[in-house]
Amino acid sequence: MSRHVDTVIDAAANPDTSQPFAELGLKPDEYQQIREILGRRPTSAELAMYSVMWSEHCSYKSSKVHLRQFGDKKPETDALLVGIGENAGVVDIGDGWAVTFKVESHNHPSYVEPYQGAATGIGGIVRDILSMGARPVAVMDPLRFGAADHPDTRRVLPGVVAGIGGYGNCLGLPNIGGEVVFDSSYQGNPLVNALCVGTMRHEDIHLASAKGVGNLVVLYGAKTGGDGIGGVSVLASETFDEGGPAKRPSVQVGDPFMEKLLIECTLEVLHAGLVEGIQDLGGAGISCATSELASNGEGGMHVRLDAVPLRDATLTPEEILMSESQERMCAVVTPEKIDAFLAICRKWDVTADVIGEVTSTGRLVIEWHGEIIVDVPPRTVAHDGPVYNRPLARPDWQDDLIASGTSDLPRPASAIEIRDSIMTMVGSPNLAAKTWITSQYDRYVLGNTVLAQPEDSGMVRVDEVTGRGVAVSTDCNGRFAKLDPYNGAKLALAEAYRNVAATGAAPLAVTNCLNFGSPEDPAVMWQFSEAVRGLADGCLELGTPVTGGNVSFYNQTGETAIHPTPVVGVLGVIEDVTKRTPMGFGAAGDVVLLLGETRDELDGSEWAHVVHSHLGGVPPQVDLAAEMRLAEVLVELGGSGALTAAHDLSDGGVAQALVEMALRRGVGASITLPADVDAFVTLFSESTARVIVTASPANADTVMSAATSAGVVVTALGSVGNLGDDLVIENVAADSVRLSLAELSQAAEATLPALFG
Amino acid sequence: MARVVVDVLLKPEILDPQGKAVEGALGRLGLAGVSSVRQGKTFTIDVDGDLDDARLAQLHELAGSLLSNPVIEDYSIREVTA
Amino acid sequence: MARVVVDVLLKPEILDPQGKAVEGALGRLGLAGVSSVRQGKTFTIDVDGDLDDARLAQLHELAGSLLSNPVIEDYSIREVTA
Amino acid sequence: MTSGMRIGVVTFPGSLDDRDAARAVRIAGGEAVALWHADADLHGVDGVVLPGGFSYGDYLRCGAIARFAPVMTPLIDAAKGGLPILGICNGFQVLCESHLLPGALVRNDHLHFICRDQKLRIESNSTAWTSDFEVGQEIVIPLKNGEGGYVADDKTLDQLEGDGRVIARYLDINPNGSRRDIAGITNERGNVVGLMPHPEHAVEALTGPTTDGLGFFTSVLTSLVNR
Ligand SMILES: Nc1ncnc2c1ncn2[C@@H]1O[C@H](COP(=O)(O)OP(=O)(O)O)[C@@H](O)[C@H]1O
Ligand SMILES: [Mg+2]
Repeated sequence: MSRHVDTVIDAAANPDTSQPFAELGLKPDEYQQIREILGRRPTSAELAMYSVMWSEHCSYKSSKVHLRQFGDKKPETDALLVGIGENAGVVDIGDGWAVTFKVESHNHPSYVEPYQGAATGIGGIVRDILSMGARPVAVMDPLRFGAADHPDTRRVLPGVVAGIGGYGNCLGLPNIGGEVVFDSSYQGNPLVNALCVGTMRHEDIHLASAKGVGNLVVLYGAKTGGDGIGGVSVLASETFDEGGPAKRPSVQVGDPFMEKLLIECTLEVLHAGLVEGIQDLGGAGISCATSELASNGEGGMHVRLDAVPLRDATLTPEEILMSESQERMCAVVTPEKIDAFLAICRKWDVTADVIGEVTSTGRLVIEWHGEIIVDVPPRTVAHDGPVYNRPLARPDWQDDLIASGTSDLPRPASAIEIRDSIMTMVGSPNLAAKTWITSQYDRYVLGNTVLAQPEDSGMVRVDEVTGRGVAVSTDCNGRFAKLDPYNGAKLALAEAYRNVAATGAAPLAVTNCLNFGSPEDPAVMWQFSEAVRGLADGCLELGTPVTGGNVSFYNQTGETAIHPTPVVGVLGVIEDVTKRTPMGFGAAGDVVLLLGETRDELDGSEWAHVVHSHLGGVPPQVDLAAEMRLAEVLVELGGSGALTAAHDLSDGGVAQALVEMALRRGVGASITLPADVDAFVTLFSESTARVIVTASPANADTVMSAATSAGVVVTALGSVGNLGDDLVIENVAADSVRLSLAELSQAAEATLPALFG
Repeated sequence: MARVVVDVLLKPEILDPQGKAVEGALGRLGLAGVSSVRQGKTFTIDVDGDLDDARLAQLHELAGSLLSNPVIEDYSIREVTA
Repeated sequence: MARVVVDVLLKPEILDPQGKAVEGALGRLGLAGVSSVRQGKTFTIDVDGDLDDARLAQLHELAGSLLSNPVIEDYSIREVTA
Repeated sequence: MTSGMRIGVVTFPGSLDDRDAARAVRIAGGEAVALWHADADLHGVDGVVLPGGFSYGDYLRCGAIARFAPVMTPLIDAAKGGLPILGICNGFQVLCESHLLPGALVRNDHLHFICRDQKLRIESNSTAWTSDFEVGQEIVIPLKNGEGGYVADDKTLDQLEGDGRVIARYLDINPNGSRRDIAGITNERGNVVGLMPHPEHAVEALTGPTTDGLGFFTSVLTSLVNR
């Protein structure tokens, strides 16, 4: 060894060696705390471990005190088999089936290197799901970009989309939905969130714990290289300066082929009963996997770091501990089963090496060529990191923002003006068809995709015999969250919940990805605490527990934070996927009904954004009791086959929903707006707890009476036309609006290709 | 007419899944002793007229931004006879 | 150790959409007079020991079957100093 | 009802649509037999599907590495002996790389991966895999590929056309720049078929755009019975 490694003996002998803790992102008091825990200075390897594990990204040090609410306010539920704290939560969906799902961010890496950043984002979340023992069955990608016509969006978006597709397609996971939102608040800080759903039998659930003294710790998958070293603390926890991607930390490159082998290999060893505990390697790599496995298990582990297979022989032990090389997993295996385990790895051409064993010492001890370089209590690394109660303060601009509502903005009045507004909105980047993006994703692979984009939620069949399945939707309107973070989070939850119910699935559980600015800014911290409080309250009221999620802080450029963006994913269960409700108009003559109440709610709306570039006022009222009544009606009627279509109302209101329902299968409709309400409000308001449904004339009464008796207001809107018919809206300012499907389709489909094609 | 070839290679520390796949295949097909394979890209560019310093500088600029991704790749330029 | 580079290029008559896209982009970014761009692949292969005739022959065999597809591509092999 | 026919589905490292192909075989009434790339044995199957996916990550060229898998040795012999073989997408690429079919598949002309419901016209029903269709029949099945552009020299193309060996053509749009809108071809004998779109994703009304893909799988079962 040419380079001298800093051993535990050295650390005791030279207590005063100065150490670069600040460069590694540790605060002086955090460094002091480490010295106290160890009773000496840390070795450089220990310092590396603590610095990554105590980073915001791994330790949740700023968010922990708030996230506790998800547990404290957890609704009564039997569905939660594994709760928050594991790699991903697991819910019972009936018949012995369990589902795990989770969403994570890969925002900063995707800004630096869009393709690889987004690709490895998919890879990381898939391994999280896999590590629970589940077979990954679908992915989704909630995305936020700066202004659609900004040159940097042109740089970032195509790469992100190609990366998500490149990785997910090659892995053989259908992409069943997501979001694409453009808003200048994300300029310089796009959000790339990735969600994965996995399924398993109850008995296949596995946890990340190193149990059984004497059991072996196996590292398998890709070899370790110099990827993303320090990525966790540098990439995920620091703000980008004005200069943008000038600061170039080393980037991780994904190998989806390796990940595919890792999936098949992992499922085979799990099903063969060869694994005691399992953990994926994500942020903080080996530091995280060993310390978490040890602290969740017997508490002790002995690791020989020089046994880690390397791609680059020059890596130092500190770098090996911090490397974020992708496509690696760690398993705990009994000595009797190790040969069988290694044989399956060989079958799949997956490198596997025993790097240590479980001990009863209560210490995580890591040696490097015979010398001890780490000797720590694993809990102090993995779980007992610093916890901050950061100062929070309602921003001084919040009142002004709320005061400047949309009531003074000119509204279209005549039928011609309303028609123009509809056409402008249909072609606007946020509402335009996302085909240019989603056609780069495989939605068919695995053969169980029942619904995918642009349907309200993605739906996959879980059991091919019974037809049991799950539906997932992710949503968040960052403008609403900016106006009111507490209700904004509830609105995101309500929308995702409604999207799931619209397809006929009963909402069951929640995941989230909380994307915010710097936690060191009291205004951001206030937004965060409000959003968490809103989401926890909302989940309690709806009876849908939070099963897990992710926090992404430091999403800002300079002093300017992004809109608070608490992306909420809701998962629902449907007993028979053949009964799912699609979104498009189908049979001519079907009646079109609006379920739910419309109020004059245009503040923060897509109309205000597109037509007036305006953001201010009070977001639409949240009424979760109404959402629950509506969902019950949708699930019951969907299951009984009474609905031929249902489509959630959100961005763009009734006008946009009608257009989307018509374009889905190229079928027009003849709509008559209620006479007693302002047509503009009916068409563009974004009141919540509303859905448009269709039913055959024979079932119309059933639908109306079911809704009415559940306390859901029903408004008859008209009837479905024939293939190719126009969308005609009567009673618009004493006139009518006629929209041909050809012009609507042209307006909806042309926007993204023109920007990015 | 002048012809230049821009060679683009992944930086040595960056994972090269393609090279790795080829390395495995070469081994399975019986080529002994392969210790490493790296896959790269070439762009063979024909330009009219002479390649003066100004254009060469421009080419370097584009090779480092458009043709390669400086975050993960290195490039080099060589002139060849067309 | 010996190092060889296998260059693989699309046959001239085969359409090269990637080269075309690069050609267009170079033009748009202001490089004047580009008359053609072709994109190719390189494999930089390190082998232990010497590259004797037998192994070179084996390498040619593999370059013409595995590393390139003779239906659409041509290859050439050059030795370089590692 | 099963036909008693056993159709093998090969899994290479990186195969993705192998389960789907097996499901399609079962729905059509056959028995699906899993074949493993490293096992140089076809286990007496009556036909073989090479499924879609990204074998070996498609890192070198699509299908280039899979072509050298041990299972391909007996498969290439059997193909020459008349065993019905269908290569879908990546499987088509493997068949071209193995020279069981002429030509090659290259990067889509628009350079993006594309997944869409694609309209095709069946051009030949005198193959083992298309006999249940009518010539001229229009079908819609999913297409999903990044390297699906079919290329061959003009002489080869003329010969394919002249011999009636183009089995399906893209209609409405050419999604990947394939020459002469070719979506699928066959060998002289009509037992080996390569198809870029994915019939195995169109076998159930619930999960596919249509059930038009089923015809490929019923065809082979019918032709085996009538053999
Ligand atoms: N990035 C994406 N990836 C996959 N699907 C997407 C993506 N963006 C949008 N979609 C899909 O497009 C459809 C419309 O999106 P959105 O407008 O957010 O729906 P909603 O109005 O129901 O919230 C949904 O099916 C959604 O899943
Ligand atoms: Mg949505």
